[in-house]
Amino acid sequence: MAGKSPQGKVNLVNLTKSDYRGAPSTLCQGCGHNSIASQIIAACYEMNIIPENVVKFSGIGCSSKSPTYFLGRSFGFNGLHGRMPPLATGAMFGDTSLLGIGLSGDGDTASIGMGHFKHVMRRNLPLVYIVENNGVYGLTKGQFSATAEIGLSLKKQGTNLYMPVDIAAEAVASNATFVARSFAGDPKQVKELIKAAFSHKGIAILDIISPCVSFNNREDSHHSYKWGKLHESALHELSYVPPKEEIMVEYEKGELKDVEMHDGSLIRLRKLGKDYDPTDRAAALRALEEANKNQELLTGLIYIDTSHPSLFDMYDLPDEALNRLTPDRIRPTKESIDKINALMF
Amino acid sequence: MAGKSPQGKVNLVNLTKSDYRGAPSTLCQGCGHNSIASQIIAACYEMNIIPENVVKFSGIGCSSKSPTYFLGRSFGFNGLHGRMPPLATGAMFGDTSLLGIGLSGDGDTASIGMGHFKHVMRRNLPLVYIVENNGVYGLTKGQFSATAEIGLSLKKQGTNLYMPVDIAAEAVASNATFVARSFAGDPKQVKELIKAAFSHKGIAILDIISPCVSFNNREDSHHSYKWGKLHESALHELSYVPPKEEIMVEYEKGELKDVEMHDGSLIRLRKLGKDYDPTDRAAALRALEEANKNQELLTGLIYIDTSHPSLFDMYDLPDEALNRLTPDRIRPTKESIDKINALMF
Amino acid sequence: MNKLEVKESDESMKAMREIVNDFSITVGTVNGSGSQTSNLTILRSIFKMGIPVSGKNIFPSNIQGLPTWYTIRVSKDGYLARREEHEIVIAMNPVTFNQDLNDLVPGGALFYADHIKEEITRDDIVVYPMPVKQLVSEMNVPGNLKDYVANMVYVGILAEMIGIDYGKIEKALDFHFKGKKAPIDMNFGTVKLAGKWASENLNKEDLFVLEPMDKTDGFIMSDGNTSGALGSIYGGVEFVSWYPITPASSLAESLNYFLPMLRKDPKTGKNTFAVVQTEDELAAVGMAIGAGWAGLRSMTSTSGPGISLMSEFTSLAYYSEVPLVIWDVQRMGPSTGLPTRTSQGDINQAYFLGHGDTKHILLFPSSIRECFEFGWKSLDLAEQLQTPVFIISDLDLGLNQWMSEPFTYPDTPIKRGKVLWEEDLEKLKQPWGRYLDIDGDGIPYRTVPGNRHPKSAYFARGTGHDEFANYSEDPAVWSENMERLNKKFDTARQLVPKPIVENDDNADIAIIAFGSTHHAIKEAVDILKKDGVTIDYMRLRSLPFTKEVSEFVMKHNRIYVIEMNRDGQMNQLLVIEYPEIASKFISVTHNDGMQLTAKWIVNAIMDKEAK
Amino acid sequence: MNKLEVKESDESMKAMREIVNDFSITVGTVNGSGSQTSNLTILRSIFKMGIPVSGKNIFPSNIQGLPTWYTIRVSKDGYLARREEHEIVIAMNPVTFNQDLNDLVPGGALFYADHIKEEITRDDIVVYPMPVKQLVSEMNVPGNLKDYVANMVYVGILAEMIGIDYGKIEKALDFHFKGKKAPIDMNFGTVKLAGKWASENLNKEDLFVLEPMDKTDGFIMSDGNTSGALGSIYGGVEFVSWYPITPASSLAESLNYFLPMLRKDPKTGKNTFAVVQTEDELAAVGMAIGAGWAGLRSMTSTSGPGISLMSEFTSLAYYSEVPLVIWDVQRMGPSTGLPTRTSQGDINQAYFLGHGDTKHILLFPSSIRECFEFGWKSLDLAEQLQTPVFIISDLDLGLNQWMSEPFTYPDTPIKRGKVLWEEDLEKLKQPWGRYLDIDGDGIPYRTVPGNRHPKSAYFARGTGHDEFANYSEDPAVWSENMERLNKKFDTARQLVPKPIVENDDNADIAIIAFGSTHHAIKEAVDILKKDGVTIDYMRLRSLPFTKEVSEFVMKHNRIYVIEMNRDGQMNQLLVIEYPEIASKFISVTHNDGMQLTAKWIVNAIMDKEAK
Ligand SMILES: Cc1ncc(C[n+]2csc(CCOP(=O)(O)OP(=O)(O)O)c2C)c(N)n1
Ligand SMILES: Cc1ncc(C[n+]2csc(CCOP(=O)(O)OP(=O)(O)O)c2C)c(N)n1
Ligand code: SF4
Ligand code: SF4
Ligand SMILES: [Mg+2]
Ligand SMILES: [Mg+2]
Repeated sequence: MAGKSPQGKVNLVNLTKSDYRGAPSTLCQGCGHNSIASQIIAACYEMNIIPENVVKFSGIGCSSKSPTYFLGRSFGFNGLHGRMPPLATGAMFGDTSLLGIGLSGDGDTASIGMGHFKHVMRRNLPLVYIVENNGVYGLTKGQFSATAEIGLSLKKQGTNLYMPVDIAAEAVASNATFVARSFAGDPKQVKELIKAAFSHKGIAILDIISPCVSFNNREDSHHSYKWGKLHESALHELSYVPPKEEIMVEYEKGELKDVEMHDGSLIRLRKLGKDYDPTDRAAALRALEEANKNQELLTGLIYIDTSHPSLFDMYDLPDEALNRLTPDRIRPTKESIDKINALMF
Repeated sequence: MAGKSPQGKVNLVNLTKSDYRGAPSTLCQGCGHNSIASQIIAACYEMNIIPENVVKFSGIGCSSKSPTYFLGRSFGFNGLHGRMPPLATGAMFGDTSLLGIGLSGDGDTASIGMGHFKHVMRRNLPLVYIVENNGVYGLTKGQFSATAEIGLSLKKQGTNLYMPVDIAAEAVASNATFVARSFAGDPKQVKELIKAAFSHKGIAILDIISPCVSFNNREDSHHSYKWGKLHESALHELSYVPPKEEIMVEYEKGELKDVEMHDGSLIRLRKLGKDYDPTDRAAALRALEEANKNQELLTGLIYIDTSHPSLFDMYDLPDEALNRLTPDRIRPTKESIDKINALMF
Repeated sequence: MNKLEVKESDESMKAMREIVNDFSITVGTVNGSGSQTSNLTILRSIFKMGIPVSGKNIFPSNIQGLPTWYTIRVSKDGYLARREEHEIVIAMNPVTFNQDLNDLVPGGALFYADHIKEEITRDDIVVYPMPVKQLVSEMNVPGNLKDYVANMVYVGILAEMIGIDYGKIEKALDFHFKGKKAPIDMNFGTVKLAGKWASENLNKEDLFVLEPMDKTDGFIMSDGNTSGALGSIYGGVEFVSWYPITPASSLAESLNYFLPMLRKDPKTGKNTFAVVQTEDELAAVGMAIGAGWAGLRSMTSTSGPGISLMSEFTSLAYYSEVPLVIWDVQRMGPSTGLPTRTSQGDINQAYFLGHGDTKHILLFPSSIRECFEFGWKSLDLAEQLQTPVFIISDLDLGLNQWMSEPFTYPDTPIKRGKVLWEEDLEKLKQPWGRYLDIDGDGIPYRTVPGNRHPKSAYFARGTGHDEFANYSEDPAVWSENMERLNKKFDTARQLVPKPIVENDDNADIAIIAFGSTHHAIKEAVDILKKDGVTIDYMRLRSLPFTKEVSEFVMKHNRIYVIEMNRDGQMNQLLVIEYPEIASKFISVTHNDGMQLTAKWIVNAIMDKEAK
Repeated sequence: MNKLEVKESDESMKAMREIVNDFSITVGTVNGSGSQTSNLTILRSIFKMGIPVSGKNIFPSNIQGLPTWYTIRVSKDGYLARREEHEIVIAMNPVTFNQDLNDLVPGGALFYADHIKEEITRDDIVVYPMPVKQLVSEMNVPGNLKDYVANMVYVGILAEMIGIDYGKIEKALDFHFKGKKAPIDMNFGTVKLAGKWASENLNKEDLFVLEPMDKTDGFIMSDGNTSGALGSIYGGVEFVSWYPITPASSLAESLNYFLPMLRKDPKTGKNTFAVVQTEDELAAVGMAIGAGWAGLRSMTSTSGPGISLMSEFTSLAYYSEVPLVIWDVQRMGPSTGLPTRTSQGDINQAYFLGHGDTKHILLFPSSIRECFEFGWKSLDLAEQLQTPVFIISDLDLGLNQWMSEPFTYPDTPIKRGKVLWEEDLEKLKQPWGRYLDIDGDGIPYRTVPGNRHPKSAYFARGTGHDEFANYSEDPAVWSENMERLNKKFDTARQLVPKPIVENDDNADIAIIAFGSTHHAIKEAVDILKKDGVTIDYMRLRSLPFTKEVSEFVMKHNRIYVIEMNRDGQMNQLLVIEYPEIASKFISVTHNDGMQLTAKWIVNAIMDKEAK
């Protein structure tokens, strides 16, 4: 029976977890990116996503390599450094029924790709946009990225002089409709956030601190496992509830907050400390600002707006995939040419 | 006597206002950019700045042309579309005693130049960075820029689908150390802010709504003169007080707030409505967020941090201009070469 | 008023010396003053009189207030190129008055707004002052429209003096204002008023007259950007990403205008297209590549600076074999250059675009019809060859109004190249590899996202990959793949538009040219022939060169390669392609931002032949 | 253990057949395992024994866990190029064991870690198993260092078997660990232990031995990126902006390392430099241009993808005449390509970089010393010519260790070109114009910001400008300025490094090459000579071509242009430059990411000559 080993257990679409895997990872052992890849696999498996319905995009970097290591049955495009968003934007128009995952690094997104990162949010492209944020350029051997904290010293690189980019704050400031932060050392939260992001109809920015064990894992570095473990401050305990699933657990009144997603699923937030309302943009910005001041790694669903139309809502496209339209539907009729000629002067 | 006509009156460095002018403008009559250029001229004149001590930079656009039309005795570089910040960053290292003005448009800064805009703020380059924000691409004849409000309809362009970039909010989110917004229709405020910006030791972002009379001045457009006039909501009345100037006017207690600048000058903020503390970043973000919600054009000094080191503070450079160092100071000694060779294996 | 020095007293004598339907009219004005409507009205009415005509706009890089010229060439023989001579000048701009005056040929006619108080220093021309302000004040127009209407004054006076048909003017205005009565009436009223004034107050002293012909019957008039946009629409373009830049913007803007008109899905009424204005050219080409990869017919349009920015992405498309079309409406470079002046200076950049070894397919339209034709053919080619295809247009072709035979409906069905869908994969006997060259033509088979077949997916990348799209750093795999791309480029030689031998007199010497210069060259060839110099002429239409090019170059002894740039870029590519006969090629270049003229070409060739 | 098929019983016979100081050692391992230290130790100790040696790293594009090879060539004759033959293989990676085994020449020696349990399928080699784990366990090392120390085992065993001097090993370790006792002791301890084990347990059965020489006396060893950085520092570089990219990063990182050591202001002790790591390559080149414009000696370094992104800005610098130096450490393209493999594929891109008509100055260093020399000379050239200067290096030159004569101090003073300061302007008789060609060499005079003279300021722009830097759209002004830039390019022919005729036998045939391939070509020329084929050889060092190039090409009948790319890019530029003799050039290309070998070149030429 397929259900015997956990590996072999099938989900509702009759796939085992290994149907969601990719090629063996060539990243370093212990790299945060590997652990995120596992959670992508787990999330897709648990959500019963059909891999052929997913399409993957990435820039260049260790992080951007990782789409090779999950969902081997999905199309993918490992593009150019910093330019995943435009590649994804164009491609997603091909068949808007596909689910898109964009994978990027902090260098990829916050340095060379900053402009595209900002603009893909303006357009609200439905895309699970994951930034595997390690404060360095892994693949080019450890230079500071734009998210490195000011004053960080690395062996070969000296001391970082410039102020860090806060990817989550940038996303909120730029009207992203789903912004979360998490930590590769908190796999459960990562997984639940990925599920929630898949249900979001618009851009979902996931800023995931993902330690680089080769170049930036010193205890005092803000992107290390140790620092993350010690300083993580979750806004809430977060779980994703698929559409129409009965929940049995009982909670105290006021302790829970549900965000209803477009597809009927819920993001269930269980209060941890003080109240936090992820639909209040100003509050989100304040929370991030305060966390930075207090040297906390704030994680959870930071901001969400489920009402803004997605990019594809703005274009009046047929239900059928554009890339399947037959020639007769994309070439105007022979008669029309005379009308056009008549317009020419 | 030079003082006779207002044109001919000399300032403390013995220059008349016309010493601060540039070539005649070739922008459209009534263009907001022209009025900003006048205020730059007035500010420099009133601050007794020597034009040879200023250096101007711009990208490409109507806005970016305007440095030709002021400070004709200053060096200037009209660079590439979107790439004023790197050009300015490199050039300012040449002689760090110069005052820099960077002029850009909303297309230049918020579209193609978004990445550089973000990164020049991270570095806190001492530069008066003015964005002449009209919601359109003037020079290419009126396409939407990234700051155009969602839903804006323009004759040839149809309707803008995407969410606007709020330049001031972006600046605050990215740790800019001086962020202001103003309106070309409010020349006094523009002028005082420019003066304050010149005194700031770091990046000073001035997001100035500057109507494009040719392509985006319809009453209901958020970048028109009319809309600006009707919706401007100043945070405070703002005046720049040069170092060591006695102020005679008396104010109620609590009505005034002074921000002391590095050079001893003050930015004097007179309360207009509620209290506003421009040194509180979270408050700044909230104010901007609320203003956007309420369709207000919030103007004034939005955020300031006078303590962060400037880019040049981070590099341990000689007082003398780097570009004047004689060859013996930039070529290592003859002896040193043997030491170097000894290091090679 | 000055008089012509040589003047016939006898009316019939004069009629004999009349110059009919063969002269140029230049209007000197300031931009942003609305003169464009007036100029187009003149152009259109002459066209509607059946007389071949073309119009060229020489404009500054700003929006309002700087000198602008519009030159209309009337040519009974149908020549469309710019001429260096100005027979009629309409001077509306005090700033350029003297220059405009000096540009006039002896015997030319100067119409000028009489509020310009410059001295007229020539007496070998005919001068017609125009009481523009007075006539405008006689019209009852709102203040904000006065400037616009002022420009209609010269339309009326010119019409009266050279014989433009008022009925055609009305038709032209009707077309321009899309039938809206108020502006038509106001403008036509001004034209008539001014015409009446001229008929009552001016004596025809110059020799230039129009006479109706039937040479424009069935012709259209358009600019290359509009035509290119329409061609793409008939080519089934589905995705367009672009960033504004002069002189390319109007291509995308035309798409925005015509797509909703022509491309609602016949089945569902929905849009079968999407147009995205991007944040920059990097994103523009990136989205187009994404879309092309995902199986959409995709394109972007830009000019030189944008092409520069597209370099890295284009090499990705070349190497990952993604189809897309890139329009380069060339302007003067390097750098921002002269954004409102024409050039053919992006040839080597586009051909070699990208680091490493890259060679791209370039198409060179030289007419309105070819902009249309290459508009759709390029989309076929890109998908057939799975690679970027550039269309190299220029400002002159892209923005100016050219008379042309009408657009013709594509004569071949849409060719989507080697795309495999679910059922194709199902049928396939051998294993499918994304980069496997099964047919020996260097072109592999591809699948696109959305294909749900479990074997369809592959991972595209710009790094080394084997025939099955797996990552590879193997040296042999790399070089074999690069050689296959080379083979594909050779396959392209059979598919790209062949050159056209425009003149074949079995001459010893020949011209090779391409793009918008064609019109001046054709005229020059005719002139040279009249002067006893026979010269053959082949017009290139694409890169890579095809065997027809080889045949042509082998057969001639001296080959003038004429182009609008400094370094003779096409000449360089010919030399690279034909090293054995490299010394046959003689580079002839013109590089000042102004369109080539037949006169310049004739002189250049006569000069070199004399040596 | 397998044995050599032919084996001498007589010791003296064997000694006669010994192969001394002339073989290659390849270590197959996984990256990120610390083997780099071991390999460098072997390299350094052989070097310190006075034997010419070079090392090449063939590594994957990831950080840890994939196969990597390091090849050390020992060459008594001083040849530094890669060889195709591997005489000694040290197999530490089970994954590539079979491949590594097969790569060995007959008679070769295989050292392998004995925990690799693969079958050894050859019997024509000598095999030495190494008990790596056992020996490591005998050493008292902390767990996290075990992997590193494991690699020292093969150093010790190899040392013992081929005769590396232990004293030199200790010196090498001392150098590597900068005198730090603990790691030196630990590593050297392992080496000695392993050596001892070998001496007690292995019989020397192969023929490869080292003998001390004195051929490295006074030589240094370095990589091109370090050398380039040092050269720039001695050239007075003041501003560096860069963005990380393989294989260029270490150039900027070396600047970061050496600048503080060498460039404190003698007067004030402050930094006379600034290095900025930018957000991308667009910013990197933009800052460098800003700095160059402002009178700083400025540079940036990148590789192919970065050059692509620098295109628009570089054309701005060309046209606004801003000095700066751009290092292109080439890797395989197009697109991301093979980032860890070498290439000479960016030649045409760099030469033509930018839209419109652009031609740039390119320098081609081929050695450590030239990286240093061009490092400082390029800064002179850029300022003298007021234009971007590219240094075209490559991964092989930039990253690998090359033996070299030591760096020599610049033999000419710093040349800052035509810069006017306050006092110069004061003295000036005629009016100064930024783009006025006073000297007739196409090079105007410039001022820089910070000059407080009231006449010094000008407004720089990428749009049309006249000789006084005023905005201009005038066609004549444009083309004259472009022609002046062309003249400046001709002036450059006198200033750029001349080619070097490396072999001059008055032969009929010749080789033209450039850059890092020099070493293989030199060796090939020697081999060919021995085989009776005399061939001349000129090494290009720059573009534009100088008159020495013309002389050389005129004098030969068949000229092989050898380069590492697919399309023969330098060959194309030669054909463009010398169309009259274009058919003389024969393009010979190698395009798989591996360095050229003399063997390959000899075969390629013999093949073509046979035809
Ligand atoms: C245009 C360009 N510039 C530079 C590079 C070199 N490069 C490759 S990966 C990388 C940085 C990756 O950093 P990040 O995105 O943070 O990913 P990580 O490796 O840290 O996961 C750089 C600079 C490149 N590939 N392309
Ligand atoms: C790389 C590049 N792309 C496009 C252009 C064309 N272009 C010139 S100005 C401009 C927009 C200017 O808009 P903005 O910055 O808002 O200035 P404004 O004219 O509105 O003041 C564009 C797209 C260019 N010059 N360079
Ligand atoms: S270098 Fe860093 S980011 Fe890259 S794979 Fe290794 S641990 Fe991960
Ligand atoms: S087009 Fe608009 S932005 Fe440009 S000069 Fe005119 S009014 Fe100003
Ligand atoms: Mg990173
Ligand atoms: Mg604008």
